[in-house]
Amino acid sequence: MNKEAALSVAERDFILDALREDVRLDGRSADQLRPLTLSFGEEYGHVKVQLGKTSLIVRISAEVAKPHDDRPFDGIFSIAMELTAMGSPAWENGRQGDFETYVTNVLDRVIRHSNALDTESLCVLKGVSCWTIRADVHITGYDGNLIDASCIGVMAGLQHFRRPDAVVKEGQVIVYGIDEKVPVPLNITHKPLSVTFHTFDEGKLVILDATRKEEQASEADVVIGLNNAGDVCYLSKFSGSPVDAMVFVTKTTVALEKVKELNGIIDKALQADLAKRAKGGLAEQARAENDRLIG
Amino acid sequence: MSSPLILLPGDEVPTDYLPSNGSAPLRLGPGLRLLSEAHPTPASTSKHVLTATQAGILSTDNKRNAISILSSSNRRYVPTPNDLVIAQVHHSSVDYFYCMITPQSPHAVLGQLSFEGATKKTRPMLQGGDLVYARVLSTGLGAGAEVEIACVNPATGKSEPGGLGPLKGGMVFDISTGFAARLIRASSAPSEQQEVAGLVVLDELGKKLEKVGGFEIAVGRNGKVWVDCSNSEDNAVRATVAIGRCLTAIDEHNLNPTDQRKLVTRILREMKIES
Amino acid sequence: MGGPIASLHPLSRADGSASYKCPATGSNVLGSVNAPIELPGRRDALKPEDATIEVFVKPGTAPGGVGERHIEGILRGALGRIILGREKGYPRRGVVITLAVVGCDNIARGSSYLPILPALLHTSILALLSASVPLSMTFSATVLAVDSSGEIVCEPSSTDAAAAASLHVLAFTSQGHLLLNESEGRFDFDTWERVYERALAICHGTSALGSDGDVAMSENVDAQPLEGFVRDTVEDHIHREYAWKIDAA
Amino acid sequence: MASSATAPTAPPALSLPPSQFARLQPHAYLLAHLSPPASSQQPSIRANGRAPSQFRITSANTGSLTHTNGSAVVRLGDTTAVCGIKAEILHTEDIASWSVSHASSPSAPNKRRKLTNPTEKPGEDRQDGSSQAEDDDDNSYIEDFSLLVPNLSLSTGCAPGFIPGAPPSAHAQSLSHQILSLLHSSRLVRSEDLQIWYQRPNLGPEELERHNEDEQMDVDSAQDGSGGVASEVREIKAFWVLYIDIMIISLAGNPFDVAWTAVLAALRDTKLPRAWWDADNEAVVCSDLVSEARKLSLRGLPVSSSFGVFEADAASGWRAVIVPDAEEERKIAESDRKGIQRRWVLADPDGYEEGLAQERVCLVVDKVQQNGKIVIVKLEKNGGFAVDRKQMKELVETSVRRWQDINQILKEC
Repeated sequence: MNKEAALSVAERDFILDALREDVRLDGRSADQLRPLTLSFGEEYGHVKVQLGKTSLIVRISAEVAKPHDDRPFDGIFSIAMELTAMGSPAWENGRQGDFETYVTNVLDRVIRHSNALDTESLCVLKGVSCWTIRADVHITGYDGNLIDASCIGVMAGLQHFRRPDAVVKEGQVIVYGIDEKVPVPLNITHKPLSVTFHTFDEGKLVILDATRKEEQASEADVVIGLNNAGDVCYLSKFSGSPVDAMVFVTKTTVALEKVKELNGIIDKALQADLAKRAKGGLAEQARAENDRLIG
Repeated sequence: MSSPLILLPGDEVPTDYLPSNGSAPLRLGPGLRLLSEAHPTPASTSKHVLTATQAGILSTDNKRNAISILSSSNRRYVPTPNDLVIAQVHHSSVDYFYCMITPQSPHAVLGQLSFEGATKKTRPMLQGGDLVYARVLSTGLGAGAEVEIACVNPATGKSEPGGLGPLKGGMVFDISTGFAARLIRASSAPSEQQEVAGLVVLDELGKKLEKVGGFEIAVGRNGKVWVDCSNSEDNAVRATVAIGRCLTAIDEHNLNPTDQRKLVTRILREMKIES
Repeated sequence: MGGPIASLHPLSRADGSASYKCPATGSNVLGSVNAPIELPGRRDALKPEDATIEVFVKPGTAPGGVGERHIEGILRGALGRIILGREKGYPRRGVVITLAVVGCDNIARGSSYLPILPALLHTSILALLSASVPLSMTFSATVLAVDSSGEIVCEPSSTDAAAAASLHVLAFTSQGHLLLNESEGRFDFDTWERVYERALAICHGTSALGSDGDVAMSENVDAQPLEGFVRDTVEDHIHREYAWKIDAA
Repeated sequence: MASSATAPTAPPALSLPPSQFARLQPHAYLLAHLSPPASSQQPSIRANGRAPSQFRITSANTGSLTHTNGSAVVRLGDTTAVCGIKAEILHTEDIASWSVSHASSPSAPNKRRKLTNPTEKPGEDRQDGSSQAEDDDDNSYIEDFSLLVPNLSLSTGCAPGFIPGAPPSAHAQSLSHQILSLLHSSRLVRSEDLQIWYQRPNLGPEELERHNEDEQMDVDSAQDGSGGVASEVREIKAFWVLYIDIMIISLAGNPFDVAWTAVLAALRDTKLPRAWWDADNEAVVCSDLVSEARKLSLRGLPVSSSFGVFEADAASGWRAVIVPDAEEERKIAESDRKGIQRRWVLADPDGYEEGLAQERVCLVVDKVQQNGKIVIVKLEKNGGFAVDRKQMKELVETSVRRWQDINQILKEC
């Protein structure tokens, strides 16, 4: 159970007064994201996301497994998120709280059910073996807006991941190592991201990318999941006091603009990493050659 | 003294770092432990040795004949007597308020009469979520005993100049316990000694916000700072947010005095407070 | 292969945290400590006079299983011996240590956790130091593999470890005691003694301890002793944090 | 120590029956037994009457469960474990990674062992360990396809604290993992015993009719005449999976030793029916002739023995006392012969002593039959500074003696 320290009356009133003057605790405007930094590890599919103080690490891994009997053509894609005491002292290790179920549920809806990863491309041999892609999300620091940060992490991880190449020769599947054959990227159909809004003052004030204190002081939260093309794949107002319907309409346009901005940041980071690997790759081969020369 | 001595748990404190006047009893601060000889052979008198239990810089205070370890600043606050803390009332019973000093630890007990001039009838009305500036009276004996805090000096019955008591309005910001200790030492030390604590942010802000009506600040040793600029009507909120942002930025990036000044001017400009 | 890389307090919300990367064994662990806190469900009241230590290991790319429970038992045994649970503020409270294996290839079911154990041990000691939990001493650990020809390989990579005849993890306290020993595979007693000598040399520089109680800092054959590595990481962190005091002094 | 140390003349102010004394001051009660005051000339024994390096009476009997392939009940003092092994058949089609071979793995996929030279028939030269290298890579089957599935449960009622319906405790899960990783690292079970082969002869004309008449003859263990045929292809079609379920029905300290001995006894008692792949109806067929069932051939007999270290000073963990470092420790240990003993290493600690011993040592040793060399399979020491090299050598000798006893016991049952 999540017993984060309750907000004091002074803090709640102050945050509300500040928002009425369009001022936020960290000087951002209502529709401004916190600074987002994305960094990639050496293995493919290892992403570190830092959104303000909220930080997380996503690891994507692939394995050959037997497809489900009812869908022999499809591969399997699963997202596993476990909130540990590393993210926040209030979370308990080994016990699933309702906050964890809520975030995992939204993440599943936005990315898995919207078929962001085409599972048919994961099938190797119909009914016998297919690729199982597993995305592990480790929350290393929670300061609000966990859903958006996790979506960014998982989507960046999927686009960064390369699975080993597999070939079928007369019923026998041959999996080539990463160093033998160029690994294959995943087939991403579209790039959905979620944007969470928090409302104050019966929906008159709506802010984006709230910190933990702003989340605790807010009355309701609205989550909109959409992709670059503007197709909404997830829309939810889960709890809290009622929100005027027009908020959904006006905020969806803001959400689309933010999703494009975020996908731009992800793509830029991916290019930078590809360039580094390509340069690194050449250096690697160069070193390998002169190793052979010397060796 | 030479470059400060950094100790790791298990290291012994070399005798030359002990404070000079051996007469007065040596007071041990946090992070140190006195070990005695396990099996004192009858020949030698039982040997005593001071060892560290936390990693940090050894700081000796010759005036108060005390020696302690300055360990990492992001640790969790453990209530110690005579510390000034900002507590948040959680619930109240017949004659006690139960307040939270640090999250995820048991509540501290605050007597409803331990306020200045509080009597049976005129006791302060505090509900859940109110903030109180109090001093830690005692941390109880034995394991898991309750921590007792009070807003009045039990001896004099008056709250010291620090302004203990309920905190109305304003905003509270979270900072690291080490930075809070530095702020307390800086604000309590006479102004020219502020340089020693390497903190000029407070008087810098004081100068800059003079025209706008100045601000009130209360620092809790448990890593909380209460700021209130209610007497500068229009930009009260923006001034408070500016102060909060300056303190958290300095705490996070460990800025030196010159950067602190640059930061203050930049943030005040951003918050559009004409100084 | 370069020596391990470690940093203190990379995380914001935890009371103490540390990250430890060991390129040789390919392990990359992130650890956080929250202490002293009140454990929900009154789990800390079971030992009213002492602190209750809880360790949680989260594997990188697999759901947690029975293997993690075993490793947590080992870590709790070793750390329980050096954490001073009765210092002020710690009796009847919890010390929650969370370790996430961020980078290392998957540990198959039932296969050995030994190659990653030293990284977990180092991350937990550094996180405890970063959270200023009272400790009686520090320790350092290393993993050694003995291949079929009887030759000792220190810090084996995952392939070496799989092919090794026996795997050994030894942890030595800063005062030279053998705190923890985990050995698997087929070996005889004098192989174990040779491994013990080598591990002591790796953790403590020379096998003979400095007389002044401090650790003899002599360079040993391949890298700076691990004990010195733990000390240097903490000193760098403290220097950075107390730069204002050191410059002013 | 209070009551026994007072001068005999003054009537003891407070006299407690030993059982209450044991419950009130467990540490002092055990210390009083281990280092009795010199005046009383009693020998130093443990509270349960055993010598420090003496194990409890161990009894094992096998074949105690009917519907299992192998079973055993082992009693170690009051701690009792029942182990049942059930063998199930796992088809290669059901194994996802069966049809996947990593191109990088050098050895050609040995799932289809070309039976080119008759001498190289698996499972023939079983007794001598010499074929160690030959079946080295085979063991990867057991780990990759997890053909051994141990599960230990500290069931309700085995000790006061175990309530019904509770999920498996961390202790039980840790024991299950320890048994599994010991099964893997000791390579106890040979993987050929678990393989079910199918001899698919390439049906040239003249072999066709010979094929029909030798179809009835068992092909799997057919080491006879038909070997001459040139390149018959033998293929693994299925595996035996051994589900090893261990129930600790009464827990009085040291569950790992009793559980591991039960697994050993049950594995030695396991009989697998002869099975082969029947091409016509595409299924594995087992013969129900008991005479044809084969026992597992186990590699050696690793025996485990656990120890706990009892410190004389109850509060040695946290008392503000200078902890002598390793060097001084050795000096104190030598000078200790004359003076009082400061710590005891107790073999096979029972529940009472386990509560008082923070430091644990677990040793698994094996004696190789040919040259009688002692091989240590697992050495685990945790939770304290007391045991170093010298004590470890003594503990190895104790566990070798233990190996002889267990070997004797398992031979009889």
